[in-house]
Amino acid sequence: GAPTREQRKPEDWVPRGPELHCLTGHRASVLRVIFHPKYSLLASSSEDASIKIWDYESGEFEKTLKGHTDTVQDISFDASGDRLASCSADMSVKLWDMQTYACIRTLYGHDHNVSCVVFMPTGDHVMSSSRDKTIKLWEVSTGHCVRTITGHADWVRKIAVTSDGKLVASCSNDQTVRVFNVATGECRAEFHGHEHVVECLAWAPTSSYTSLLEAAGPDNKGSKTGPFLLSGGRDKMLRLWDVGSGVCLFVLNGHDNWVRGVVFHPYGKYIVSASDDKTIRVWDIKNKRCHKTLEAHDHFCTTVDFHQSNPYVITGSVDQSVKVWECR
Amino acid sequence: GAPTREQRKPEDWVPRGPELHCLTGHRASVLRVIFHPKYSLLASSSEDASIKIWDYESGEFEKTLKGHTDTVQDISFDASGDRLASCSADMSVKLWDMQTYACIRTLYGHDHNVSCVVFMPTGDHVMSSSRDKTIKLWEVSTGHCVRTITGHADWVRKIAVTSDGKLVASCSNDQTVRVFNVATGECRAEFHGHEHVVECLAWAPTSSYTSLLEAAGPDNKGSKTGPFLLSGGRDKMLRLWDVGSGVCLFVLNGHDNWVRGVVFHPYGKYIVSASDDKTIRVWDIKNKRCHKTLEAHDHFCTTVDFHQSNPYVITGSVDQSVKVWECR
Amino acid sequence: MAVPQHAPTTIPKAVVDLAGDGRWMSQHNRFIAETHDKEPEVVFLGDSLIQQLQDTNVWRELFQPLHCLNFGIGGETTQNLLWRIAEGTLDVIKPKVIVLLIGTNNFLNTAGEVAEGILEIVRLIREKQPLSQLLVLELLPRGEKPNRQREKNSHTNQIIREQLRDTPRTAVINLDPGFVAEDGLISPQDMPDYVHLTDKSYRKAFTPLRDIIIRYLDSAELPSTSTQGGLISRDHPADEL
Amino acid sequence: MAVPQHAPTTIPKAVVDLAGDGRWMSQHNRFIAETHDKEPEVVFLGDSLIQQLQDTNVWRELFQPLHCLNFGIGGETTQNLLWRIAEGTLDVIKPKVIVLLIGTNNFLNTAGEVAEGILEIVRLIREKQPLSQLLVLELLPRGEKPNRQREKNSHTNQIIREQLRDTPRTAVINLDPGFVAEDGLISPQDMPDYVHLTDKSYRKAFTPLRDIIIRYLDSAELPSTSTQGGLISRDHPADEL
Repeated sequence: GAPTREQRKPEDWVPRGPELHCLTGHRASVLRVIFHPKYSLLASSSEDASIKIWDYESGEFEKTLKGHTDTVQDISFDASGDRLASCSADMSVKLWDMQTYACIRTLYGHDHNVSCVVFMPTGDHVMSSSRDKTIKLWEVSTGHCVRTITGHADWVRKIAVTSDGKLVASCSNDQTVRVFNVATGECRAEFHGHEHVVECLAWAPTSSYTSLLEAAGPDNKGSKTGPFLLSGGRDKMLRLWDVGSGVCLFVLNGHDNWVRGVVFHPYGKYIVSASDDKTIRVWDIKNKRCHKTLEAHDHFCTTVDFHQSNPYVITGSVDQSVKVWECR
Repeated sequence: GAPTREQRKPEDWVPRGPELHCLTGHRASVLRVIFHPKYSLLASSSEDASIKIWDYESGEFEKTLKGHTDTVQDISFDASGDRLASCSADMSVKLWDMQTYACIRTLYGHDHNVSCVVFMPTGDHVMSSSRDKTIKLWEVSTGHCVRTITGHADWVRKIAVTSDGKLVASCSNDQTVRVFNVATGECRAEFHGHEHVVECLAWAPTSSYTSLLEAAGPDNKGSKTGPFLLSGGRDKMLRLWDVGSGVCLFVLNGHDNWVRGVVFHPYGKYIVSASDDKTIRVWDIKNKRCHKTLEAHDHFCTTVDFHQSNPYVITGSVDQSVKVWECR
Repeated sequence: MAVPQHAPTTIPKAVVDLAGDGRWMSQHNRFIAETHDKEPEVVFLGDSLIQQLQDTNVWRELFQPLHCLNFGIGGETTQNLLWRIAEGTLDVIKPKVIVLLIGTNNFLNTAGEVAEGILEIVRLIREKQPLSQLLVLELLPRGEKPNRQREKNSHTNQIIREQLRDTPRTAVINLDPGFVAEDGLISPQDMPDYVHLTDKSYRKAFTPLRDIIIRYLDSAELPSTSTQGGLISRDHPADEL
Repeated sequence: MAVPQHAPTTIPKAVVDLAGDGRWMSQHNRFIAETHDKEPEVVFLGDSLIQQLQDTNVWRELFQPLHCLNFGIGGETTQNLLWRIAEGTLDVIKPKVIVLLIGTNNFLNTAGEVAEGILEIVRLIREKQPLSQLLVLELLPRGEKPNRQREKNSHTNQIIREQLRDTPRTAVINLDPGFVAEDGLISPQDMPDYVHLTDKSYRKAFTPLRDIIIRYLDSAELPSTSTQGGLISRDHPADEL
């Protein structure tokens, strides 16, 4: 048989079936699941216009956050876990207090469906992207929009901010991935390669750099400086980009349908992706191959998150369920 | 693992999954399957008003016999295998030549659906039973009805003739099993016990007497003289009757729905039954317990036959298929 | 598809074959033929809600094993079903249980008229099949939002519950698992066209019916207890039957 | 359920809500809302034959993975579907493939009128979605025995095959796997009510459609080959596309 949890090192712990919990309660597709940074909680957002909070260890349902009037596209915790940001097809961004579960502020300004929201590392700003083709930076304390970044020619699907808060990466229906300077709004890089809508992206943690460079091969090793960016799209591909040199280092090919979510393993040796082929796949970065495929859901698997310190992965699906997977 | 075919004796060979062949072609429920006594052929009858001939070894379709205008309820080969008899909801009995596959005679006389037909051991007569509550004896050469046996208060479902041709057993919607003297039409025995329509019956071959008597237990062993008769019904039960003493020796309980077909293993240690619970079950007679259950079909399993010398079992179903099972 | 019409609900009436494709009569004739061939323990009578049940996974799993015949026809009104029963649908067979769901297509009739139509069908079934147990299913809600048909179906249900309370071997059963949410809306996940069910919502609504049927099948031989009428709904757990 | 009427097939017309339950408009509004939320690669338009496809196992296995939206409504006629398209059903989305099956409910119209209705819908779809590939499904036979609707549907198919032969990005497809047997009868196993399909017969008829759709999805980015019109039928193997 395979090595047991005891034999494997934490850096090799990956999600394994069957799921620990299958959380049901949403009345429409689940579009996003995220871990709380401190407590054993997860949040899920759905086309049913609600956000739900669950205990991922016990599988218990905690609370429903109501306020949006249309699909909740995305959610994000700040680093402390005291605040939750959400964005919706109702064109608003909302901020929630995690003590009281009350909506403390609603941010208006986007002209269309807001597809992604992220807290800036310091927690004093949130950034959002929209079908109105823009990315906006909002001041939490006042609710004011303090910057609008443009450049994409179509719906901006997802954005991701570097840990220093200086760069924001974005992906779009215009089939490009771009990187902007947050302070100036200047476009630092533009990546072409995906042959369909780019659905999701993630910055590579420094823990993954060794594996990434090994995967990229020996050529011009010195020129690959990072930061590195991972994207997934409707062309079923994952692509790893070197923002420093502006090239695609490698492609991961294996999903049989749209790639909807990507996340790095906290130890940096693996990537986990979620797809409309109903699976999540664990990719061995160094060898650029699919290490494990989990038949995760009965319908499109739309989102995946990996806990930064505890051995859990969570997924969400059009089948309206959220699943918790133990890693070992 | 279980003993292999080599280790098991032929007397212990029973049908095992998966099926050797799944024969499709009938366009409605299959109601009866029987083996040809000499060649590697089987015949099937169906609600699609046809009879089909197949090679059970190769799985090849041979021929469709058309002529009946409604459900073909039952079929029977004579001992030589040169003649096939069939009966139908069209109220007729037909005789077919197996060389030419031509219908050589049609027998009219029943006033309702004819549910069962059997060749007499000598082959010069056939016997049939009907929803008109009668059993009729027909002369093959002339097509005349030479005797009508009455007694049942409702639809006579099935009949079975002893190997000496002297007795005919019958079962009915009136929930009884009866035994008649063929020559006189006199009712020799009447068995009550089934609590619903009795669907099927079979005379026990002498090879089974040892097991049957052991199953019946030590009491009054001398009084159990046979012949022995097995019946199955909509009450989900199989019952074994001693015609000599007029008592029920034992009951086999296990099917989850109507019992539709019963047949003895040629070596006499087992009984095989077909049921609307979609399974066929192999019963160990001596121990009066279910020895093996095969998930045989996707819908009601209506009929089963066991070859007298070759290791094959065949089944038919409302799922419109015929299946061939190897015994080992 | 029947033509909607404000016709008398209690007078048997064949469907007028406007398309000229003979579909309705073909179905009726097939059902009659089946009654000559088969011996059903359970018969389902009604409109498309009954008919479509037959092609679901819940039918194959839970009802098919019970030896059922399904005599549902899409678009059927009370007067159409009355015609079919009067013309022989129940003349040859002896089912132990009969399940009836009809009336939602009589949408031009009043609740009182629809209820009278249902009661007339019940009377005819009781006449044709005095020994069988009749399970009258309450009409389901329809339409995404509150509307007059929902109110009417609800009123119809109320009338038949009262009128059939003491009818021997006849029970009125409410299978609605709560299709109308708190906000008054019916979800398209339950009813994509706001009147018919999906495979999943059939399972939600009809799963409890199997246990009720089985109980009556098992007690069909018994002379006493099963002969009394009764009202069964989700408020009355099946255990109290 | 629409009211059968001998209405003009080419003039957009909303369904008259005789029942007053708002079901038709609820469905139309839901579809419009979905076009604002979703980005389908494939859109199905039509009547109950399209609508009921959505709750089958073959849909879940073969079509759901292709990112489809199903905009079928039971009882729909050409003029009803025209209204829905004119009122925005295709205004927001950019599907690569559109599948159309409509016309069998126009049973009071002549074959020529039904064909004109279909051609008008094709014209409107081509106008709203000039870049998408349109797959027009031929009408299926109906009725147990030979009847005038079968003949009419067959004649309608003949007209649209001829008329659409040279229409860019438009193909007429015959999915009938042979529902009419040699004796002229349609089996109730394929069509229990002699017009709608079962889970199994949907699989028989619609399985080949998946490969055709995938071919067009894969070639959707290519500029040349996929732009020409063509006729696809069982006589023309899919390989020749």
